[in-house]
Amino acid sequence: MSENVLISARNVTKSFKLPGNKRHIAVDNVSLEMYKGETLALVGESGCGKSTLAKLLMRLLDADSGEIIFDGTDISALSGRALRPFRKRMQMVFQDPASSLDPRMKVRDIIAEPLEVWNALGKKETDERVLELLEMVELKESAMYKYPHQFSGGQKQRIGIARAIALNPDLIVCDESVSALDVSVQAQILNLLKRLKKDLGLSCLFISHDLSVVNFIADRVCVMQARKICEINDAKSLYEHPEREYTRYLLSSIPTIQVKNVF
Amino acid sequence: MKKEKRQNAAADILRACLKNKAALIPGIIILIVIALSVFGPLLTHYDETSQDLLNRLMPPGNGHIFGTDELGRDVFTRVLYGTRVSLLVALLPTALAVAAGCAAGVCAAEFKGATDFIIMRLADIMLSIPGMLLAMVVLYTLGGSLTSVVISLVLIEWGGIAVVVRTATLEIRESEFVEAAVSTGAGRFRVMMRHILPNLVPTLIVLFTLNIPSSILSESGLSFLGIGIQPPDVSLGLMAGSSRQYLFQMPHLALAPAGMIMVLVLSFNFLGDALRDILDPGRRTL
Amino acid sequence: MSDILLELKNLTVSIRRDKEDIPIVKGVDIAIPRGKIVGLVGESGCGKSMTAKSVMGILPGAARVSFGSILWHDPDGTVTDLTGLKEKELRKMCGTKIGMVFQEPMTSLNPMMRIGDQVAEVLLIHKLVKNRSEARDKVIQLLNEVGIPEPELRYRSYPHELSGGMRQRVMIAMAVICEPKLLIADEPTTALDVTIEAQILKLIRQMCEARNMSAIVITHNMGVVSRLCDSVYVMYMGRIMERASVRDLFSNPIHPYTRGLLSSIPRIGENSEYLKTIPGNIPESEKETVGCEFCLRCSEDERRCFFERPEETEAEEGHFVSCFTAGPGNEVHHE
Amino acid sequence: MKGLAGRIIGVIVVLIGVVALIFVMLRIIPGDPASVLLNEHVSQANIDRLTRTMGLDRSLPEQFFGYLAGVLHGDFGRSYYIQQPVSNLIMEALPFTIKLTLLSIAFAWTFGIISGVASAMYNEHIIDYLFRGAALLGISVPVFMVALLLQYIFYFRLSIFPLTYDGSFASLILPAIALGWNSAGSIARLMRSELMEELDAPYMDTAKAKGLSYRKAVLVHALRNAALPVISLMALQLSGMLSGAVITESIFSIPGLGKLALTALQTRDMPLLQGTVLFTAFLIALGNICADLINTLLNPRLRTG
Repeated sequence: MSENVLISARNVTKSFKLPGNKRHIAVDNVSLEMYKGETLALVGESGCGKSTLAKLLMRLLDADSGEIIFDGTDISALSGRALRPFRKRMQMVFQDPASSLDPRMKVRDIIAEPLEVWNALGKKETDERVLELLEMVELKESAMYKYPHQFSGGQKQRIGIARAIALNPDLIVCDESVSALDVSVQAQILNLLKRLKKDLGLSCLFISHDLSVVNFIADRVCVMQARKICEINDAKSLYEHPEREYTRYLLSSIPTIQVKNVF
Repeated sequence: MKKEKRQNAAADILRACLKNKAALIPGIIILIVIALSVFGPLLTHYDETSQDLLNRLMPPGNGHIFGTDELGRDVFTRVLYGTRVSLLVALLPTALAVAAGCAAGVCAAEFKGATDFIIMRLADIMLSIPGMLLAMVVLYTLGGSLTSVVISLVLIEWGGIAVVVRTATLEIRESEFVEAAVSTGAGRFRVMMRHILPNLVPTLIVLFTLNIPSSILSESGLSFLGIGIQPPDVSLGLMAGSSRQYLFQMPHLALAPAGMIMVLVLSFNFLGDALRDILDPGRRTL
Repeated sequence: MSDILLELKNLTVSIRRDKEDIPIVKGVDIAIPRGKIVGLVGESGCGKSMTAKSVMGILPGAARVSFGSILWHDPDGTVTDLTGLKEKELRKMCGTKIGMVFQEPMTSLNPMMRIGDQVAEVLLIHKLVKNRSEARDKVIQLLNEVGIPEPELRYRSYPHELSGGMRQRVMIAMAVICEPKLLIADEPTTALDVTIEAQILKLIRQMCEARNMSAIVITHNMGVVSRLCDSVYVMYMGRIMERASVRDLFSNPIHPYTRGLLSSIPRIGENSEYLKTIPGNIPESEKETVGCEFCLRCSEDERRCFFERPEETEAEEGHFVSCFTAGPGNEVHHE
Repeated sequence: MKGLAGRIIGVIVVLIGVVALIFVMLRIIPGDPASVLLNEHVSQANIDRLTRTMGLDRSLPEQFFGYLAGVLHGDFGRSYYIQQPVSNLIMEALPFTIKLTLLSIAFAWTFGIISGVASAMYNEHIIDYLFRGAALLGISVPVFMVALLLQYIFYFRLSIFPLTYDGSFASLILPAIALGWNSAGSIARLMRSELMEELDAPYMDTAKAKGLSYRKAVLVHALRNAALPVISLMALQLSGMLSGAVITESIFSIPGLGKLALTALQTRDMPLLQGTVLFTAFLIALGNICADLINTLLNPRLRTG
């Protein structure tokens, strides 16, 4: 089983300093395993620590204690240069498509940035790769030389996804990546993510507060409550037989469309 | 690639300025003033320092557009030459102060810790001395001259600029697109060159334009008091100061140079405001 | 006494931009029956918020009602057009007869004022109490009613000291303290977590029932409509596409947009490989279209939609649709 | 109030920095101060004697700590030129500067706030353009130009106010206006932009939905929120005012701190210049602490957080 584990957290704790020498614990002694090729969803209400946990896994934040193990290597102690090869293998899609794209860069440069960072390709090959990526996220070729503000929210998120898959990572982390989008656009992006995941064999850590969205995309679901993991299970079992009181409460709160529909 | 991108950004800003009347009009006025002061000698057949004691304190007219001063020098010519000094004082120390403030602010935000603490306390120290008095300390040590005025203006201004640049840098560093760049593996240097500096440019342009007026005003104040630029160098403030005693007989002697200062400062303030509106990323609609 | 409380007739709201009037709400007809909760759903930019704000006369700077009327029916039969009221009269109406709850409870409350004072202010403006202490008693009683624990203590709190859910309860208290006949709720739960959302929806429902108050609920969330509303209007690019009772709309959506929207929502207990989506993006073009606003993204293959705008037709009893495919002669079909 | 203690310590650190900075800057002068002070025909023995009495024969750090210790006891040294303790001279000059500054602050606040609020409330209306133009003019006019114009109009043409300071209240009015002019402009501009921002805030919709009229909503709700940054600016402006006071006091012959500093510079009186600059820095620090205090009192988020 363990060679199947892509990334895992062991007893990870993270706290932030507050003004006046107080500390706010954001993630409290959490352990979690994520398998290769699966989509694992982290769900919970705001402030439950799901985003912090994801950033800890990606080493965008440093944990106070505990270990992060990526593909058999403990990366929690690595820093700077030693960490870089792992950065290449994990990429992130952010919540707000508007603020996660540099407003002063053209789409071509945004998507090419990871390629340039890794000196992967020459200029011509980079352009070709960017075109290929644009096609994968269903954007037109003409998008290359435009600025982010010339796109709608959904299109910006596609650009963000193209950047994330540019280096063929093993893992992409989607931090509330569809929650800022309108329903009709959200559905398009969800479909795109699901398709890319299948085509590219990605593992995906999907963070969301929306249990219906999670139900659509996730293989396994991890419910977080108050900085800790409350319940973790296969999506199907979790939705049909929630074990914990809190999970049941969360599920019952979703404003579902109650009339049986006919499609 | 990089060069082409930067040119385009500059062209975008320029195009927006040309479309915006609030930026265009003061811009044109400033260009006219610059042209006047550069080509000044061609417009008048007087010399800025040659005295004509027979024709002292002449009223405007008779070949002297603004009349003559207490030593019979042509006031119009002297205003043109004084404007040169004002423009020099507007641009040079402000540019130096923006460069120094930008370097200090970015360093403070980037290195944090002790560097941040020291730079910011230094800025605090500068900011807690009134500009005029700080300049007087410099002038005490170095004596009144153009050079010492430039040095004091840089000292007065860099601190405030550093504080603004530091805040702006921290804000950009916190933004998601920088986080995105870091998560792709981009190093510190790349983040700085590709993301932080380009996004600082609008802030710097606005800081530059809005600090020019205070430079002009400070220089003119110092020279007015007779402790800034010294004769025989010409300065608008100096002219206003030395003709103060003739205020009631010949008000235009003091008011002509003062009016020129006002036109310059007003134009730069207008331009700065317009640029801030154009460049404000929040409202940016290029 | 008519059973309609508020009626929007051919309401058109335009924004002035670059010396041109761009319509964002295009001839909308909405009727709100007494004691009922009406939902107004649509995606961002469809004009649903503007519709609500035009009722309160709080449209943002460049926007204004350019056409149509907003009719208020008093129980005694008098009808007032709110668009024709003077600012002062409209303000009197707001607060006393119409209350409003906004999306973002943090910024919608004044951060510099104690929440109790903010609620009491409504009573004081409309001179419904004799003095401050009477206002205070009333406020505390109401804070208790909307489910704020220790209301005496909370009266003196500032907005930032409360949680999001509590703030929204304060907003609701503020909206209903003058016993208005109509509550306008603009995305009341969008900024809240699901569990809090469920509580707030329940509270709004209770408030409406207890006071025989009508409500317009503006939301993008079909689930909220389904939980809270009696009838629903679906809006797209400034126009009403479909209106029906909640039960009819969800059991038999007719307009291609409504159907597309509903199939875009992932649901629990229904595992399809991919979601059925509406192709394309919400167009940003501000040009007035000749045909149906939805024609570019529509799944139906109808040529005349591009040249002609469909009239609203009654597809079933009480179920109105603006689409050629839903005309009386057309078979309503689901794929 | 723990934050305040921290602030005060910070201010003290900065003030010590100011002492050090001024001390060093005044001593990197070419040539030694004693010989600069006395003229060239004085014997070396006299120079040496003066050097000793001024303590200039000691090493620079020694001099610095000696001076710092003196400053902490309120001793700023002796003036070379006027031959009196610097602290006495400052205390004599201080009341004049305080009177002048307070009066011009009152002027600047009144005009700045009124015109800022008016131009925000009547945005894009003719009133707005008028006030905005006036404010821009306010920050663009050199202090001395305002002063000279005021003298020309109100003394020479209209003979309403005296030309220079004669101890009377009336003679302070022109200088106060000249000095407050710039600040009034920048307060008006900031007031307007802050208020405009607040007018778009969602709570303004709430206020109107409650039934408040536009005017009341602005004055009751928005103004409260827009006030905080404006108060912070006012403290910053104290620095600008003390700068302007040098010019104003010189034009109107007011024997205040600015005039004292100018005299010190013109007579090359190092201890006096040093003392005056330090003292103004101290005044500014005091102003900043006051502004912080007011902000803390007014802002509920700072008060409880």
